[in-house]
Amino acid sequence: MALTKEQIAQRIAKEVKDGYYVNLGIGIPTLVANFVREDIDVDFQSENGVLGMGPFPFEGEEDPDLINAGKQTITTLPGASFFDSAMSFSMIRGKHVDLTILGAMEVSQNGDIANWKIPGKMVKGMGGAMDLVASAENIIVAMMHTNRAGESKLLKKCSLPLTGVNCVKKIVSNLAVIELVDNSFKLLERAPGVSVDEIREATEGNLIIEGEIPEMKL
Amino acid sequence: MALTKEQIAQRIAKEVKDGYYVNLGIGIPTLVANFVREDIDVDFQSENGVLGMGPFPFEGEEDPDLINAGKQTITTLPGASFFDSAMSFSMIRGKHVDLTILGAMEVSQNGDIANWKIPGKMVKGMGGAMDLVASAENIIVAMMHTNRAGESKLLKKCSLPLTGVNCVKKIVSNLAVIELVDNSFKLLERAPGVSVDEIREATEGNLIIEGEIPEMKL
Amino acid sequence: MINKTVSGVQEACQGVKDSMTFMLGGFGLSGIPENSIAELVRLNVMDVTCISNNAGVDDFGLGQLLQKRQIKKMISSYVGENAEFERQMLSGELDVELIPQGTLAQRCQAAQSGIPAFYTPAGYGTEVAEGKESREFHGKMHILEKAFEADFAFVKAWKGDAAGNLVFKGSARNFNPNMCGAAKITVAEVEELLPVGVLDPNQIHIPGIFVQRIFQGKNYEKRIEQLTVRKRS
Amino acid sequence: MINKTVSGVQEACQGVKDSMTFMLGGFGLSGIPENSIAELVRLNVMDVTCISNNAGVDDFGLGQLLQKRQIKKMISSYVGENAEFERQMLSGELDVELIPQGTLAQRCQAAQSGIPAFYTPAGYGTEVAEGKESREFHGKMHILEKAFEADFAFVKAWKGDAAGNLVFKGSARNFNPNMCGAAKITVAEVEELLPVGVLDPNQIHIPGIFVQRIFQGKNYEKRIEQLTVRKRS
Repeated sequence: MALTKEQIAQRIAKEVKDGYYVNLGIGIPTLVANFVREDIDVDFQSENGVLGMGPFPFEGEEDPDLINAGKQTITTLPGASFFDSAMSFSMIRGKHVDLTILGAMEVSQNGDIANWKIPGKMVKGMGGAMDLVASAENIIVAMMHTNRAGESKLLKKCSLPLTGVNCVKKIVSNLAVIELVDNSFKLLERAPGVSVDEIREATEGNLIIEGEIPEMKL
Repeated sequence: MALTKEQIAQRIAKEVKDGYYVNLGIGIPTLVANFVREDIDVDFQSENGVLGMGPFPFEGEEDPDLINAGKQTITTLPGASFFDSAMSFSMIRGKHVDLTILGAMEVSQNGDIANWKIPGKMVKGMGGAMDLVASAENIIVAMMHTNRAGESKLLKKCSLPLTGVNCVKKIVSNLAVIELVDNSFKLLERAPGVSVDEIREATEGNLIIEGEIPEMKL
Repeated sequence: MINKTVSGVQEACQGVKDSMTFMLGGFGLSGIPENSIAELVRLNVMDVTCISNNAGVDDFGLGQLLQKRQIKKMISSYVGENAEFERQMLSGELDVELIPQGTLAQRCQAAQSGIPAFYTPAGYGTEVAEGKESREFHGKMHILEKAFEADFAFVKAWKGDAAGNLVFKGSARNFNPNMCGAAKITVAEVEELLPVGVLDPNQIHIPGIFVQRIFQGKNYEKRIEQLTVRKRS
Repeated sequence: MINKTVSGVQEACQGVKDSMTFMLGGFGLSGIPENSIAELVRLNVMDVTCISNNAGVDDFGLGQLLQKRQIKKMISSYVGENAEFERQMLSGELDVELIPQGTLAQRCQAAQSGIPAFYTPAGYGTEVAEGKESREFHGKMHILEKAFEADFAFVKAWKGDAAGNLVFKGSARNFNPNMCGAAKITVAEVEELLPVGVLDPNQIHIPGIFVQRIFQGKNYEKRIEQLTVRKRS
């Protein structure tokens, strides 16, 4: 069965390693924090100027001066720090953040990503995404494998305006874990109960399938 | 009589206006702070990261963590702030400092200045001087009109490696106050008892003398 | 000590005119200069260009200027929370330049610092790079971005003093420090205007040299956009 | 919270090798990483390049490495207080690149920030501009300067915690914050290593993400170069 959004987040959480500084995008990526192992040390960076984000505040303890990049009220953990936007992007462009997890509307087989604009229709802006994808050495995309019409979002070439080129390293979708290599999507894992054929069907770009493809462990 | 170093500083202090942020170079410029009128508000910036410098500390109250750009122990005044070197030069390059006062080995009639190197002999470095002269809109040079051999230091063209081009606006020497205009040194004031001829004699570059030249008031 | 205090928001906004370019601090509704924005609405300055990470919500923050059609052009990184904004943009009434958030911050910082231009990898290969120079450094492509030019910067700090020194709180800091000194005139409104000498010189985020006018702000609403809480277990 | 604490200067300097490039904080002798410098002397690493605003005095600070001829090249803005330095430079034993102080700070900052290059007016028309691209912005000439590349940055802070967060004091701050995260590995020595959570998150000058190793420094001498005092009247 295809993964829920929570399960996508849960699977991505396994990619978060001890000692990582992690930037989480809005949407599914935000949920990743809930599933990271408790026995490792991980710091979450928010590009609006917070390092060491903690959980949401208890009711009545919310502070309008303390939000994350999704404008949600948050708390901080001991060892946290606040800083201005220029310094925040020094962390990002300067490759001090170890892992970036973000959503996508489309990804192409060469690692291009589109997630900020649908011409003439939806124009929310790129926020920090262009800085993140241009700078991060380690980018994981959390996304649905297909759109509501059932069309693949893993393409030979993106149709929407790009956010960054040649930058995505890994995708965790509701159907599969995929690595980007050799200008192709390489299938690493299947969602529990999802067949290789279903994934092939849902992937427009070139899909590499080598040997037995294991089911994900959540 | 030619001015003493203290008197040069005293004359320059008259150029310091209410509301100015001022950067003082090492040597004579440092002395300027002692002569600024007490009824105006002036803040001294030191490029090693201090705004709001005060007088030297009382004996026994010196702090090795609190020095000026000449490495002298200092104090700060109420409203002072400390900052890093990059921010310090943001103030300087960003034209937030209103007046820069510094020394020179040579100045040429087009406003070039040389004050950091004598090839093969003296190489101390430019420190912050190149940033200051390239950025400041208002630069006053404090200098001796001639060197120890009696040769002019106000030249048609500098012989020493330059610190900056086309940047000096005014010179206060031991002999005169001079403005740089029309690729020339324009004589504004004479040191008390110093004749126009003496100044002409001591100036290699093109000297403009218009009308009666008043004596400086100190 | 040079005194930057003005009597209030009206004196602070003197000189504001139609067709000017403004920088406004804040991320979402956090750390926005509420008093200055209200005054810009009251003054009814028209055809202004606003450099601000976001555009407020429909009825708060820059949304108030949008409602009155005072804004000719927005330079922002994310405008997703404002339906009126999206409508004006898609209909062509509003000119919008969307740029990467880090580039926005750095173009402010560059203006503050007298750095006319710098290279960044953000946006290479995208619409953002169109018409801009690109260049390879260390095997990676970068684009040349230029410092902003603006007439006024409006920022909001937590604490300040008459010297113009500023201290920010939490994530309300965001773009505010980067915009100080990045425009011809910087106006700072503060929640608490303290006597000079109270702030620790080691702990000042923005030295007063970057600020031309400072005043004690009033009636902060500090609206929360996305209230997210957890239950006590 | 990611723990950056190491046992002391020896562990902090692990991986230091001959021919590496180091950044060292400090202005004159103020805010220099005394413990790390002493360890570099003890380790006797040779042929190193040092990026540091000054070169210490004859027998203190970087002067100690100069005395032992460990330094192949210095990149500094001002070296006037060190006779041995001047001798080695004029005799050609030491390679010296003198650059404007603001450019030095900004090249550190650029390295920290992932900005590969930027334009500055400093040095245009001088020796410093030789071999560099120049370009006009707003009617004024600027030169293109590049981010530094270094193996280690050694910095000294006043207070710090296990997360690597740093707070500096007075003018001992200087280049130290700009060098954090500007090299492959940043080593911070602090006068006071505090438990995590003690430092106010609003008042941290350098967040721990820019620091790889932190340790409690020992026996700070904090030598004063120019003791200037006034008499009590």
